[in-house]
Amino acid sequence: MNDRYIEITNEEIDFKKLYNFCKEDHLGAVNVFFGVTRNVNNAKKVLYLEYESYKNMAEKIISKIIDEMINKWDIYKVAISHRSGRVDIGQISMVLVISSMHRKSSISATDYFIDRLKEIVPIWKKEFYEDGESWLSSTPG
Amino acid sequence: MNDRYIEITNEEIDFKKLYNFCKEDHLGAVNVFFGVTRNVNNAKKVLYLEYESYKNMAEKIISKIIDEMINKWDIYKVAISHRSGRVDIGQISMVLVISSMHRKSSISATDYFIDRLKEIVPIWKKEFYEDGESWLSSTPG
Amino acid sequence: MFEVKIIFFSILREKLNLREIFIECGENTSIHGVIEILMRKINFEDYDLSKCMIAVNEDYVDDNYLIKNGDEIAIIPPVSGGSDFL
Amino acid sequence: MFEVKIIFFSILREKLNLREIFIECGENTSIHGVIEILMRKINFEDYDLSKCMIAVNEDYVDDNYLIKNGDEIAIIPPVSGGSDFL
Repeated sequence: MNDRYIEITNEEIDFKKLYNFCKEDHLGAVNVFFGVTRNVNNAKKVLYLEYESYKNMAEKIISKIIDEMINKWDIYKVAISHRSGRVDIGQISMVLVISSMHRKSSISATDYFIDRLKEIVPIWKKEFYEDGESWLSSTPG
Repeated sequence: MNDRYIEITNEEIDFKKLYNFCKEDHLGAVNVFFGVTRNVNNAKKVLYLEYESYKNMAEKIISKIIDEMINKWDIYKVAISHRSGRVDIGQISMVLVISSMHRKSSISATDYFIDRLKEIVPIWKKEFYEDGESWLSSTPG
Repeated sequence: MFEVKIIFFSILREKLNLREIFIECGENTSIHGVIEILMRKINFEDYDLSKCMIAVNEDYVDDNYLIKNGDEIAIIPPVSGGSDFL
Repeated sequence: MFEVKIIFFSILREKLNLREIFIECGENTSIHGVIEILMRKINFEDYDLSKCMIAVNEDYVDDNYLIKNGDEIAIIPPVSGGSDFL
């Protein structure tokens, strides 16, 4: 499928590669969402975090979500990269790029993707604090 | 005001500068919208385009729109760069970066900004075709 | 009487081949009045000025705004920033 | 009778100190049946398995799915990708 690029990676995310994958000369809109590792969560100082994933399944489920998006909106290409392993504070943990003719579709689809990511994509986050660590559970929001 | 960066520029837009302005270690979400020059509009082949702006006023009105956004959503920083002068096909004509704790606010505010941009910011686009040229008027959508 | 500067942009600037002009007007002239003076001075052909917004000193004003000495009046045709991505 | 592999992730993997196990089960065993076998074999302490989703061969299935020889069953605790940005 030439309309999507999906990766779960241990390396720093290469935004430019994702952008270039999605950009086409007949498209006017490219929306990019960056998820960034925060230094605080629930009023606790976070030192770094680790993502664990069920890699093959995560990629497969992300592809299904993209199918859902393409059914709902007139979007053109989607590129998504999500980190696994250790991610330091301020580093990018996820990049989602969606291109479309009209900006409403790529913006709405971005929102939808993240909702679905938090529901069904088998990726888990563990936060490390000065005094311990904990597995997170997606909270509604 | 340290919460916003606004420019109308004749130079290529420096995305990294805008991203770095908005990113903070306590924020989890950065949404970026790229407007890209399309090679076709209304079924006509576009060779390149030119933006004209009432520069000082455009920057002032953009700042007012950002005030509106900050009143409506819990967003943290906003950086916007819009091209003026000639822009070639496939080049970036606008970049809007919004950072927030939660992604819903930066995504909604992105959509809102573009609606308002197309209503009241004094920037005009002229398209150049093989057989002529024409000033555009924002169409609803 | 005083002089105010009026500036034109984009399609109007090109159509009129005019970037700015100065017109004279009296105290208590409204934007509405300025537009009337302008239409007597300049041939706008088929261009419908009523679809333009008016800004004074870089802020939008309505037709009742009373101009003051030194005001910079801009005629703002329908804008089209962002029309690449609708 | 055949063997199926069951894999664990994140909080469960750490709690059980177990990445995967193999269990034996008969023809026509449902996911529901597999979970019952699992709970007899393993002490999940206070962990409430019912909040997990179940995947077979990398697709979510419901409790009535009948497992086949060679199936890879994954126990999926509530996911938390994207919880950085809520």
